Amino acid sequence: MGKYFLRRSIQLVVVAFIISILAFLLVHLLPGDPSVTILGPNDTAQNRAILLKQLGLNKPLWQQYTTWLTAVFHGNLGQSYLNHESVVHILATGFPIDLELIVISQIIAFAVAIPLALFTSRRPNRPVDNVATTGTFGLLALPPFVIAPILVAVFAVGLNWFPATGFVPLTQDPWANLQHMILPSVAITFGSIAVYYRLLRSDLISTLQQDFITMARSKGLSNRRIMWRHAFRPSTFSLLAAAGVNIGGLIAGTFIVEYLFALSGIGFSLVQAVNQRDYLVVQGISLVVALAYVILQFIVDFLFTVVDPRVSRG
Amino acid sequence: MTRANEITRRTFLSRGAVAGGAVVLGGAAGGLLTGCSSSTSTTSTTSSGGKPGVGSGPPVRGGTLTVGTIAEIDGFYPPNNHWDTNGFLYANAIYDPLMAIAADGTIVPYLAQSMTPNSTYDAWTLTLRPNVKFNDGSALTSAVVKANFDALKSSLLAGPALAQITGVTVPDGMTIVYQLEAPNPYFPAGLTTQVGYVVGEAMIKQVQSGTANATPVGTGPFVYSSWQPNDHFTATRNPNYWRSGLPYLDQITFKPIPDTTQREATLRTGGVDMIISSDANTIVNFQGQSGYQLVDSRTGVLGEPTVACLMLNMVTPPTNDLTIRQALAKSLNVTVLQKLFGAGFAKPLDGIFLPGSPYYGNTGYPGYDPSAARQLVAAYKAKHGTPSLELLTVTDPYLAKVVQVVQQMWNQVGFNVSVNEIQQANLITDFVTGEFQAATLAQFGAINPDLNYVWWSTTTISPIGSIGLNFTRMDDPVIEQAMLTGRHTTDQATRVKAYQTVNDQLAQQLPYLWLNQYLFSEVAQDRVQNFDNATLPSGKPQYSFQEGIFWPAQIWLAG
Amino acid sequence: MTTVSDTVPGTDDLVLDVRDLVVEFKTGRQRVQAVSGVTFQVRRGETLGLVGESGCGKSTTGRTLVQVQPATAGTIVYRGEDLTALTGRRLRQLRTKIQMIFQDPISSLNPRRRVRDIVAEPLVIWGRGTKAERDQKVREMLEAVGIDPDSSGDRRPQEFSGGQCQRISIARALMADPELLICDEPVSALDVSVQAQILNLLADLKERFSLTMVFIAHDLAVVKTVSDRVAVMYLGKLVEVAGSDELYRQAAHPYTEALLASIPEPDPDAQELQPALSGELPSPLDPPSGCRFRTRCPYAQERCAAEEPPLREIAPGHQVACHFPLHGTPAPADQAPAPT
Amino acid sequence: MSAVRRTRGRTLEFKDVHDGGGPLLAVEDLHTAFRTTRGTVRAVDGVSFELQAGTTLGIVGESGSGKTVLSRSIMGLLPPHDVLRSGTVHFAGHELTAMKPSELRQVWGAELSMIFQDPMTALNPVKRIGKQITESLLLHLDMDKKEAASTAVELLRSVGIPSPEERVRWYPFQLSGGMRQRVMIAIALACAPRLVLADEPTTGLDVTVQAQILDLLGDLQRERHMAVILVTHDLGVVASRADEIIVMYAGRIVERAPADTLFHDTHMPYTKALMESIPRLADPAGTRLTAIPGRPPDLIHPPKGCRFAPRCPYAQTKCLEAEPPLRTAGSPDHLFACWFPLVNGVSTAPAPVAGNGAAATTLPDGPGDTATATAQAASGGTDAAAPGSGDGPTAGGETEAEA
Amino acid sequence: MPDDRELASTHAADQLLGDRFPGMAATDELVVSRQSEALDSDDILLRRPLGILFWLALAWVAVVALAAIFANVLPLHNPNFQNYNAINQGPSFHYLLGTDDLGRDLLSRLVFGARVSLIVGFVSVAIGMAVGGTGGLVSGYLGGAVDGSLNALSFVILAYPAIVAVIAIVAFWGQSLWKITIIIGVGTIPLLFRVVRASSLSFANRDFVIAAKTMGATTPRILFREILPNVVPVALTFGLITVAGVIVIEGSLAFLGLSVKLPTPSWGNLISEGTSNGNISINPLILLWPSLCMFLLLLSINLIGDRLRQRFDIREGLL
Repeated sequence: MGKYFLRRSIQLVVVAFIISILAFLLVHLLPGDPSVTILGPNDTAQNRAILLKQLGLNKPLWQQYTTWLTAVFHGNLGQSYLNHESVVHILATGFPIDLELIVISQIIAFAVAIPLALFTSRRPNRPVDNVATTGTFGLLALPPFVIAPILVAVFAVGLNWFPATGFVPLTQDPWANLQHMILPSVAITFGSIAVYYRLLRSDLISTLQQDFITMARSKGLSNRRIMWRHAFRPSTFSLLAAAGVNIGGLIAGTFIVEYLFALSGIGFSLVQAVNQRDYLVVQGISLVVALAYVILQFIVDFLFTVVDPRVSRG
Repeated sequence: MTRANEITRRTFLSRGAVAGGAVVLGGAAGGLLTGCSSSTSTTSTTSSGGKPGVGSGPPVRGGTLTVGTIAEIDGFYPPNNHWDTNGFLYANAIYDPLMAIAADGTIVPYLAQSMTPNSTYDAWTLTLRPNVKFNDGSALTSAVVKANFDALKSSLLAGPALAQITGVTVPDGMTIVYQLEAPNPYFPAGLTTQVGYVVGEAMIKQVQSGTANATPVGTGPFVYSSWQPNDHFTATRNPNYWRSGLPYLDQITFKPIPDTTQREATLRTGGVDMIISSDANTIVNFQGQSGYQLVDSRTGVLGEPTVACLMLNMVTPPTNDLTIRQALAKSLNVTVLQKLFGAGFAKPLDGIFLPGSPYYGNTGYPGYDPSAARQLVAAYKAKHGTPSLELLTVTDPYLAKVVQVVQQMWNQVGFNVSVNEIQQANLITDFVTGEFQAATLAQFGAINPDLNYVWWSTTTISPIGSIGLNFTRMDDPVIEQAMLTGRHTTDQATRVKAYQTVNDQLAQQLPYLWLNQYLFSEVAQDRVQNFDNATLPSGKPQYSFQEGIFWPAQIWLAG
Repeated sequence: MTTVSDTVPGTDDLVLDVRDLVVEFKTGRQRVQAVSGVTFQVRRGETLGLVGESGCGKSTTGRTLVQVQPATAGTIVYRGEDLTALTGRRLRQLRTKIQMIFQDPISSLNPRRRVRDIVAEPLVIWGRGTKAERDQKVREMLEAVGIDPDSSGDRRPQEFSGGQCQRISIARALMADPELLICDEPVSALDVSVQAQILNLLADLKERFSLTMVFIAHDLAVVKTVSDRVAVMYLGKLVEVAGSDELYRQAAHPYTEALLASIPEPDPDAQELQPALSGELPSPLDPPSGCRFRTRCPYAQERCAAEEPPLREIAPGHQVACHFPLHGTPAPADQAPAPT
Repeated sequence: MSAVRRTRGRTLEFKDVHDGGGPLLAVEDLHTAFRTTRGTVRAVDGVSFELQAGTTLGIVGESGSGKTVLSRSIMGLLPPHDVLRSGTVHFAGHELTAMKPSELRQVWGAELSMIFQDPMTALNPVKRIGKQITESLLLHLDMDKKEAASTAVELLRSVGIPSPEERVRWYPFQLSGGMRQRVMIAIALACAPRLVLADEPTTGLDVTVQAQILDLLGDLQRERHMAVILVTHDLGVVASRADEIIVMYAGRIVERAPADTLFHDTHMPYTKALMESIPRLADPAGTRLTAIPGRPPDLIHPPKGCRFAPRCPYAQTKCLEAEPPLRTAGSPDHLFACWFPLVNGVSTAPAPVAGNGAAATTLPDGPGDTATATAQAASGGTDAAAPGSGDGPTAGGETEAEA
Repeated sequence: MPDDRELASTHAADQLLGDRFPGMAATDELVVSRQSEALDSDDILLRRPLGILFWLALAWVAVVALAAIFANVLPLHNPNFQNYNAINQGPSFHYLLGTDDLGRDLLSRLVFGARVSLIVGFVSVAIGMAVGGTGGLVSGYLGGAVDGSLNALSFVILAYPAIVAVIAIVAFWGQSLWKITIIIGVGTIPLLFRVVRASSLSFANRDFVIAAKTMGATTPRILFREILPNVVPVALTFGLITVAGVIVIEGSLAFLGLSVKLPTPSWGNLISEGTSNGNISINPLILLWPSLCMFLLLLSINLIGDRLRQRFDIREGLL
């Protein structure tokens, strides 16, 4: 087990290294440079040259890369060229928001998808199942940017149940925090619900046809116990894998929702930074996001071993 | 997120603004200004009775005002940051400018007590208001102002704006003398802008010692409390504010909400008390709505308004051909444009001045004449083939609409127009290097026309591919001459003539095709009192709604 | 059908000569020997049965013979050519001479292809014959295995039962004109009634197409019925090789004896079964020292733990790897008491 | 290890039948059919028999004969829909067929339990084996966790699993096939049931392990005075282990007799054919086996008359037209369904009908045969399991052995 | 003690493990093992008729596709023509679905927009499938170092925030239907690679593949004749669902102004226009129609994909 994790960690480092190159190169290959956005209309040839020198952007790429990487190793991701906010700080304030968005949306998704799947999979292709399946397909067809304005119009402006935009830190006021996060979380949860429900349902249907379920029935166990204790866990592989990919996509992938709900998450910061060629911010966020993805998959892998002991011991 | 790119570039002393098209506001002010016809900002009626933005009843102390803004400020340090509408909103809360604009357009002292020129207008003496303290307890002295100046001067960003100042001396603790390279009767106007805002020495030291985000230290009505970019900025009441009794509010918070629909929704749900908007639809949505007060810039602003226009490249074919530019101008149906984009509110333009401005005059700008345009295109086509051009714009839903309408109008007279949406960062590069044919632009908001000199000057032309601030590469000695005349004279008649010449010449040469005035608005819930009714320390009415910018010290919340 | 245990074959008769075959798998950090030094020969026309419990390495041996599983050491000489040394086209060519029938008849047929195409595949690969000739041969072969080519040719494997799939898979194997057929538990997934059909079919085809076979199974009764000689494998090693009848009459290795004893007889009066083999196959990761069977052998002595018994001939054509065989001469240098 | 039976929340009381006479299990005219898109598959078609406490009944038949469905029907362990069941099953004085699901659950695992064919798939792969054993102990015997845990260890020990204290923490995949089957037996026997239904318990196993497992089952049965129903396709497996044997064909009982009688005085040609298709060690190498040609019939449209007639070497015109009843001749406990039963291994039929016959052992599967095969495939898991609870159509009847 | 067969597959799995990267291996492995388990499971579903919903869905996709293909010959208004005298009109005989805020006919914009959405949807997935699918097919079958590195590469690409890459490429390359299609297509490569690879892997050691080897089949032949036909259903089904996803992604890009060039309509940019300030309150039809069409199309595509999946008996776990 230890060796397994050691090997994984080495792979993690390799992936991180490749990602760091990618993160670095991609922004530097972009047309336009940060001096333009910094100088704005004061852009003159001399000014630009001086500024590039000040920012160290006149050096060869590899040199810039090594400088950056060295700093990264010291925990310094640099700071924004524009507002001088440190990237670490952007991440420190933005990540909790994304994390909360992801956690709440996933809790909602699981809370809806799992019971629904457990319910419908026992009677597949009956009316209730058909309605649920078709309904979740419908959810897939509603992207966040359509959902969000509708949610706000109905639940914020119309019913006044939730605030329309904004964020209150959890530490400051948990209840207000939750109220603020509900609508954006719901806006991104629809796709997740659909995917999770469908995967779990289909896996459950397969699992329920397995001998060990019949075996469990033959022991006299109740249906509820069979569903939760016997059928559920072995049916969660696809769900886990999909959740890994899905959540991975949500890290920094929630920028539309962040934009619409005026949340200062890292997705929005990232998009803004790319548009402004704020290299260090882009590099720093990309790197951390990619690492978060890698770590997430690491966790998913670990969960696989929890869910199915065959994975680690087989 | 492209809409976030409404981050606009308001700039330093003598610069008008550029922006890829979206809003930009010439914050600059110039000296000016007699005769500026417009009074202060305009107002519309509100259902709750009374004048919107003007407090009724006695002021009430206390409370927190939350304002939904269009975008985030990029920082609080004048030498290093670009302040747009939001920037100035934040700055007005925590800093004070040396000079300010009165409702009648005159430039009056604010943090300064007085400012006087020498007889040749090339040296200005500024005396500071006594007993003003920064929120860190330090006193406002001429040394601090000098330190501010030095920081600005050495800044790559702000430095060029101060080029005309050859030296600053501090004869005593409260006096500063500015030496100018040439006479400038309108110099004080510059001190109403970003470079006129004074920050405490502690902050300058912090920045110079390398602290990235120095804590703002100002003399303003509120004290910096917290800032989380893209989330909120909060300032709390400055108990020792030099304007006694002010501010009324305990706290003010700004929340950037980039999406207009969501910003309006947030106002409606009470998430914020007040919003700023540069979308004309906001006026439509809130006009006459009970419970809300609407203030907007429809009836005019001091000086030049920010205008939306199309910029044409004067060097690159086919727009280097005057007949083509004329055809392009004649094919624009301004009435339709007004209807579609000003929400029916914007005024038609025939130049950079609105009617009522002393410089306004009939410029002879070509009107809508599609058949004439068709003839011009046909003539061109006979010689050079179908004129095709690319209309460049920045990614923005509003501008997307504009360019599509323009495209159809141009295509209908025989052009072959394609549109291209690019990002702000790329757009500015294309502008300064002249690599465009036609592009959307929002620019020129300035109190003093002189502020726009760099954009039109023959001295700022560069070849295509190299950086030059004369984007259109318009090489017009008449305009150059007129601009210089306007700059140096103190005679109002000469100025009027000079700027009318510029305006006429622009209508002749057609580097810009005028679309409409940019409309800013502020919408507040009824309980927000007095947000458009600021007075100066002297008691005189202040220019309190400057294209989306307001002064927070005198706002109060009705019980 | 010839019984060759006592004939002295010429070299022409030697179809397959396997020497010291070792096959290893990596599992994590460890290497597992599935086959540890197996040597045997198969002569022309002969059926060699390979029998043993699950995990003894018999299937791995079979797969190595067709080189879908690389050998770690040793040689597999088919008609004078060492397969383990071949690659590329020559290996592909030679492979067609050795065909394999698999345990799971359903998974050995591509579920997405039609029976006709599956069976024709060997010809198509080598571009043999015209389309018409190929079709003709497919018909013949399907008929030969008892599948109606007209009604079945266009169907897909799912539509057939296990027994029929096994027939189709046999037809495919025969299309390549093989000389050697490796049957890897071809009937263990089938009902006894179907098992008999397939075994009979294989016997018929063997004669008709002059095949040589290696027949792998865990059921000694099945193996014995179809084989001329039987090799018994235990934990990666051959423990006994003998003619089929000889093996049944005079099983020399205690393991063989145990295997024989385990087979249920369809007769309620059959002798009360001897205690079946107890315990489990030890882990190949850590095989017992000496004789690998000693941990389960009722006759194990000290010597069995100390010294590994070599495969030696105790009678003509009868080899056994046991220090104390149940029949024949005990191992030389044997001073231990004979088994009881 | 005799567990003390406690009765928490138990609403059913079971008679102690083995003293009071009367059969432990009485199955009467049991029919089970599955509705499929192609039609109704009559997997079990009128089966009646009785079983005495402590005895072993072997049910033998080819894939598709309905033997597995029969065992599940007896238990009532069928999918919730598309199943039609009629007839009655009495078990220890209760009518299982009339029970509500909640009542059935009190019987399942406690009085009546099941051993499945493939221990790999019948054990929950992600639960420790200890948990899988204690589950029914906790449910039925009202033990506390500690007691259940120690009982589980004892159970594992009793089924011959070495160092059971350690193994309770193992997962099924860590065990060999034989060990897994032992675990399954331990689970089935945990609550000391009166009847165990073993469905092909050794089919996926090596012969050596098969012998061990069958011996173990026999020992435990004697020890606990359980009745066992042993379902298999291999007559050899039940020959010396069953007291009575039922031979099924196409959903029906075709012969039923005490084991000795069945083997020594076989009346059904089908039974005989099944016996002869088994390779025997005593036969010399190269002995040709006697195979049954063709395949079992489509249970959606079973043939008229005797269902085995199309494959029977002795079939007469009568066989093809009229269905033979299950009757006795001579000994009253020997039932068979054949118009022309074998007597002393010789058919009483006049002469075989042309076209049938075991003579053509490698009989090509004709076109009609293929259709049958397809139909059989479609009716699918009727044998191995009911639709929806096991194998698919592709696998046909053979899935049972796919382990 | 595992049996020979198990050992062999352990071995195969282990070769994978040797080269595996975090996040990939366990999934694939499980997918593989589960898929084989699933082969004999879904039988009730398998035999179900496709159902009325399937045919309705197919009909809708057909209607959309035909409309898109024949948009030019249909009696429609010019989708880009702005009639300033008919702004924000409701449905009428002349404008069946009404007009937008520039006086353009919503119906014809919808029809021409379908063209873009369908091209982006299907062509980009075709690109992803051609590259990622082929790569996955080969990688899954061959295993070893090639597989290891391709797998790692796909992992890295998935880990990198996609939006940065999209903005970068669009900025670099400009916007047009084909460029957007290619960019999205490239984006789908790692995903399709993984799915096809997992599927390919699950067949790589099947007996019929070994049989083909023993018959002397070359590697390309095995790939295309033996493995490919088995992978196709998975690829097709997942591909269809990806198409649905891509249409949504195009919408998101349009929302960011990163999609096709103006004034070309796509459902994505119609929706984006519909949600802009003013429109949503003044003329909700601009949002309603494309949303409804997209909803129905995605619903249909997903339903079709799902029914096909059931037909071919593919586990959703692969997706």
